[in-house]
Amino acid sequence: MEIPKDHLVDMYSTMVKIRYFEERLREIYFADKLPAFDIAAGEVPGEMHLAAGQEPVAVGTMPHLKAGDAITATHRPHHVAIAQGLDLKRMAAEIFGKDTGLGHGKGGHMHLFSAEPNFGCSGIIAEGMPVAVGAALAFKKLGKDNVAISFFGEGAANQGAFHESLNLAALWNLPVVFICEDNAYAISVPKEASTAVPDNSDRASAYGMPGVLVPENDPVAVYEVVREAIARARAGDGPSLIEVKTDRLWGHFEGDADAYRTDEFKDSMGDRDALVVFGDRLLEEGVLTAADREGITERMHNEVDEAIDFARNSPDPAPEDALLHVFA
Amino acid sequence: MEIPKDHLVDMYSTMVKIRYFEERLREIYFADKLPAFDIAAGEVPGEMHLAAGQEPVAVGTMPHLKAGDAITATHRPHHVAIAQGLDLKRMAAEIFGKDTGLGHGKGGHMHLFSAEPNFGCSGIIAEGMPVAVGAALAFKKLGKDNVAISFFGEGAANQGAFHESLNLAALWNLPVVFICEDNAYAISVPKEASTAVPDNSDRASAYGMPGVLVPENDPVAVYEVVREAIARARAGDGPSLIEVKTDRLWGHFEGDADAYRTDEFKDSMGDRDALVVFGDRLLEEGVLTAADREGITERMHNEVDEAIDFARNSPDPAPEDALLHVFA
Amino acid sequence: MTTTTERKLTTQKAIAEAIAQEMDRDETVFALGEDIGVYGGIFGATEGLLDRFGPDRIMDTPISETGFIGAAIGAATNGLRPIAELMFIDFFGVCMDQIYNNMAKIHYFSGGNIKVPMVLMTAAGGGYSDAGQHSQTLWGTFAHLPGMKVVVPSNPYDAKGLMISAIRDDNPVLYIFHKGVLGLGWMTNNPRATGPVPEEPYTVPIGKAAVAREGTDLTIATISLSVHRALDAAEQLEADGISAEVLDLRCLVPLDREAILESVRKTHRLLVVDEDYQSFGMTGEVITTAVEGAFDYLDSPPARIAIPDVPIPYSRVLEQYVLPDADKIVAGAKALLTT
Amino acid sequence: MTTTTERKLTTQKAIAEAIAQEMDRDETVFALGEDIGVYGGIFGATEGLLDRFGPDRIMDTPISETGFIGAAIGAATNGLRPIAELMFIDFFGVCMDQIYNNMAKIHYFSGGNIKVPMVLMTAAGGGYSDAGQHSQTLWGTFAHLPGMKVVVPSNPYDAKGLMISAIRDDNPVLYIFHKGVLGLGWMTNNPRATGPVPEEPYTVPIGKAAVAREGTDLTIATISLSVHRALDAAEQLEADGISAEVLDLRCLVPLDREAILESVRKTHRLLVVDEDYQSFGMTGEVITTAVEGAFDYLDSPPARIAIPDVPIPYSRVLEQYVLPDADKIVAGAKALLTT
Ligand SMILES: Cc1ncc(C[n+]2csc(CCOP(=O)(O)OP(=O)(O)O)c2C)c(N)n1
Ligand SMILES: Cc1ncc(C[n+]2csc(CCOP(=O)(O)OP(=O)(O)O)c2C)c(N)n1
Ligand SMILES: [Mg+2]
Ligand SMILES: [Mg+2]
Repeated sequence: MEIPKDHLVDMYSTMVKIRYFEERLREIYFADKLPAFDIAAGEVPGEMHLAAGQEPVAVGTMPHLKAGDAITATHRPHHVAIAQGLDLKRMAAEIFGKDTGLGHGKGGHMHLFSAEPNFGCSGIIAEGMPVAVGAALAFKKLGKDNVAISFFGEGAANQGAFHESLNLAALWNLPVVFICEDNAYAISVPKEASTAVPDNSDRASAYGMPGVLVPENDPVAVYEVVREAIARARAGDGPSLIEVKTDRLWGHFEGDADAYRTDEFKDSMGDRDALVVFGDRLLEEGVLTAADREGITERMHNEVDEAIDFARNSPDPAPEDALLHVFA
Repeated sequence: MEIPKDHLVDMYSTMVKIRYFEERLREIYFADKLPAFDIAAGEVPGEMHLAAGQEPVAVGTMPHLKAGDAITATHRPHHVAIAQGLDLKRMAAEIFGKDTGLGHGKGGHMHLFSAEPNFGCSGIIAEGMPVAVGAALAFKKLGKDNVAISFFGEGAANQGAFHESLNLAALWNLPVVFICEDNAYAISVPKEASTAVPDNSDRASAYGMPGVLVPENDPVAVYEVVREAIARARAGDGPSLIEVKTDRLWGHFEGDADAYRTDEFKDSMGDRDALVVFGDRLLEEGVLTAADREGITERMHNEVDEAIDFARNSPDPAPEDALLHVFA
Repeated sequence: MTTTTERKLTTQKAIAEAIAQEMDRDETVFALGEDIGVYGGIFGATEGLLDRFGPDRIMDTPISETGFIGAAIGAATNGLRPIAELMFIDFFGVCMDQIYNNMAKIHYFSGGNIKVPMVLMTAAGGGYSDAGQHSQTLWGTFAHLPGMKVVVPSNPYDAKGLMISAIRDDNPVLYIFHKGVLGLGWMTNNPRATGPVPEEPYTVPIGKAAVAREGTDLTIATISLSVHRALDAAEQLEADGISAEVLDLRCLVPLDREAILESVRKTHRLLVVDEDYQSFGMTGEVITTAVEGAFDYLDSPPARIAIPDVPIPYSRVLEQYVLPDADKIVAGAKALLTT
Repeated sequence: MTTTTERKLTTQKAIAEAIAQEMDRDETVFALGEDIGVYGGIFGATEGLLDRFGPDRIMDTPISETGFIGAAIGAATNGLRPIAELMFIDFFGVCMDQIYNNMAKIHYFSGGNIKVPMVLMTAAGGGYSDAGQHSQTLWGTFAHLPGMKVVVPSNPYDAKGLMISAIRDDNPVLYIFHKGVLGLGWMTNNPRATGPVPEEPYTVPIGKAAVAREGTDLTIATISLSVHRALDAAEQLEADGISAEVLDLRCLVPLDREAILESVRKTHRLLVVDEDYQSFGMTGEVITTAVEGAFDYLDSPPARIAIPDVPIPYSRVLEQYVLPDADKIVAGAKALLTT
């Protein structure tokens, strides 16, 4: 593959960072909720949607982004946010509900917002799709060559906002790339029980835009397809729809018994863990030495540990600050 | 064409009835609103969306319907309602806001409801589409071989409900026929300014259902395509999407200056008026004699005149009846 | 009764039992919604029902709320009695047209000729750091719009009886369960979420409030989880020699205005507690009801405790600051008695 | 001023002028919505603007309210100041998630780091037999949900000044114009819909009520077209020797509670008039505000006149029965003064 080495290394490093960040969160999330799981308890309460296994779609997009490019992500936003380069400390602090968080603790893990990098996410399915269209509209009106990337799950592709957003983006020829993370499930509902066609990428024809399927959960495959789509968008040639088959290794949210997926299925995902597969491949292909790989792992883990320490050691917001920020 | 003669005659007769009904309404609507047009004044106040020119899509569907089949129509419902055979007197009375109306005057012309014939319409774009899906779901669960027909305008095809409804109907393999009345405009917005693809029928592929375009505003062409789709649905083979190119001869609503459409365009529609064209064709082809045609016209006009007299002579509801019927 | 009422259930199990018994009784009853099948509903309202009734009557749906709630309307007007689940009430914005403009108005527009017998059930409420799009109650929003009944049980007994009433009602009924009253194993333990529930089917009338605790010094009118908060507060107040009557409104539409007036005429003081946003909502309506019907009985201006018109924040300290709780109610009650 | 204020405009033309002047002043202001281009907006809010500013700044949209309102949010968080038009407020149900869960909450969720400077303008109200999906006011629904300002002008002067304030505001502002105050040529003539409007740009502060008519015997607090109804009623009442003060709330969020209390403390009597549904809405909030802040000043229980919790019926006789009007206000005022 003729991909710059630094891109390969960055993608792998970021995958390591994302995975370790989520592993740490997961461990902390459960630590003080067990034995009798209480969703309201502990350092990190509330719903927690982790993206372990879905790193490729995020890191394969990252190398093609430039300053000002907008991303709207979903209720499962960490992998994308980290790939785009959000301040890991302030992101972690927000997830811990601290005053040093991106939203001073008001938003939490489903509501991470940042001006630069230009990132937003949401707890409502497909809510970010029209917002990405609007960001792209602003770029066009302001004569910027930025693009907007809308990430959404395969379950979101049956929400009306999907249809309205793709039609508007195509109609107005806007620089948007719609990236569907197809992890085959919407909570417990498998794609075949929710979607009348096998591949959402085929729905692009309903809007006269290109639709491309990325059949493997591989950063390089994502990299190549997204490069195309972003180049197209930056050149003023309009939006694209991409669907990436990926794996959600863990439950829908932490605490999910995940009984709706068979052990076979879950094991098979484990066996093909993109993080391991991609790391091994970079070794085989000589992109990385074993030492490089260890070095990366150590650096990434340190960065994550620092961010989490920062979050833990940050102060809570003052209770009465709840009344602030309703209006500017 | 091998279409039973009675079907041809019924379709033509119904077209005459619809057109005359709307001409009478139009005349009455304006009568006491001019010279200074006041939408609140007169025997028939409020918005009035007439369908003159769109009769073919309604009458071409009618011959294939049987008792119990459900129709959901739009804010422009008269042609479809008359074709399905709603009680013309009670329908007219509702439009006149009388106590003898289908809804005792509570609904008005955008909110005509009937249990048998099974008809409903709505003032909200695409609102009836999921309702048709639900009617079809009920038919399937109850083991009836009825079908549900959802009429909607080309402008409605960009509303999220369109997407969700077609996906559900296909996913659940329901007996629904979605019929798009493409009159090229949504109020003042031409289709090319609202829709990223030329033909909505092509959007059927996004749901794995058949999509058929009826390129002419011709009852016979509609008849043949809808026959197929309804047969398919009754046989349990699932939904279809049909788009019919049709003409809205008058303004979006009565009182619309219609300045957004060129005189050429409006004249060309007049020249190809489907009512005249179809009548002449039935003469040429010997299906009707000139005498038959006059007889039909007279009968239909009488029926309409009686319905409108009934409406006019009916009593207003008692004012305090406004408080009734919130709950059963 | 005495024997059967010994049986205790959580509110969640009481709801699932009510649905199951009605589905047994009436073939035309079915349920549809996201994750109501193999998952049993995110909050367990359909737990075990897929195994019992199969996928034709317990239907998982795509994430298409406008589509499947609209479809429930069409099914309801065509001979069935659907129970549609909107997973969180916070999601109403993607499907509100079908709910308030269609489901709630067809009967009126048709002059009574078309009935829409359906239940729309949904989860509400916060207190577990689920942030501003998963913690709202929003019942005031629905109660403001005519054409649907709005039912909000606070305990297992009412939950079962009101669900059976809702399913048998020929009108659209919005059935709202607060996550905090369900007795879910993965939420903070709430003893008041478990209680006696008769095994046989029974109904609780829609539109009747209940006196959850008798008192003489003031009336605390509230609903759902805040009834529990008010009962906790009433116990603390009793220790201080204050006798608080706790009125569980149970339904917002129809609102049992007589019960409010009766209690206020007795206690002469009114504190309204709500977990919904304060302004333009339930607290104002209940206070206005008291003022309209019992003005001369009021010894002090009615007071209210509700969410102070801010979105629900994520961080625990922030969320707890805006939520009603027993301490705030105790303080509010004491302030009311000293004015 | 004196010279310029001689110029009279209809409310509709005042709104269009305000938008035009702000678009001249600020390149980042643009408008999008259905039929706002060549048609000029169904109610004329963008009349003539397509010719002046072209299709890039006056954008017709498909019938995709979730899409284009959501797009306005994204444009607002990326350097522009959009004005989105929702043709009728009755249509909010197809796009409410973007409005109340997204537009209204991003600033809060972001802890103040992301601003959403946009105006959502929409037409409301009935009285011309447009039936139950085209005649609602629904402002109470929006005022209940935190994060958006809610502006509802009653006259041309306020309409222009409030629109300019709304466009310059860094927060999302819902700007609601009642069709009956616009002075449209195709609606029943309303003399109060035309009035003096300065040519130069000016602002009217958001969140300040105005005394539309001074009085001493009772306060009639209301908004939008009902201000006209109240002023008509006040004239009739004056003939009967009753001096009514008419308070035009002008905005529901922020609500000018001080102005309500000030007037009630003066008149000791309060009648609230609203064209929205009565229960769980504006009337309850305004009455509760008075009770909370001026209880001891009230000589009689505050009263209210609003839509009696039914959908808006089509037939003229039915609709007129449920709408507030001058006669009902006169009767309500007299009843209030004799209790
Ligand atoms: C409008 C709306 N409906 C339902 C939900 C509840 N919900 C949260 S995540 C989820 C599943 C989403 O599936 P998908 O889009 O495939 O994303 P994934 O969770 O698989 O990453 C659902 C139904 C929601 N948040 N918003
Ligand atoms: C959700 C919604 N948005 C906007 C409107 C206002 N509106 C009424 S009719 C109409 C145009 C509809 O166009 P189309 O679907 O093509 O039907 P046609 O009027 O051409 O028959 C619009 C925008 C509405 N009624 N509902
Ligand atoms: Mg998924
Ligand atoms: Mg059209």
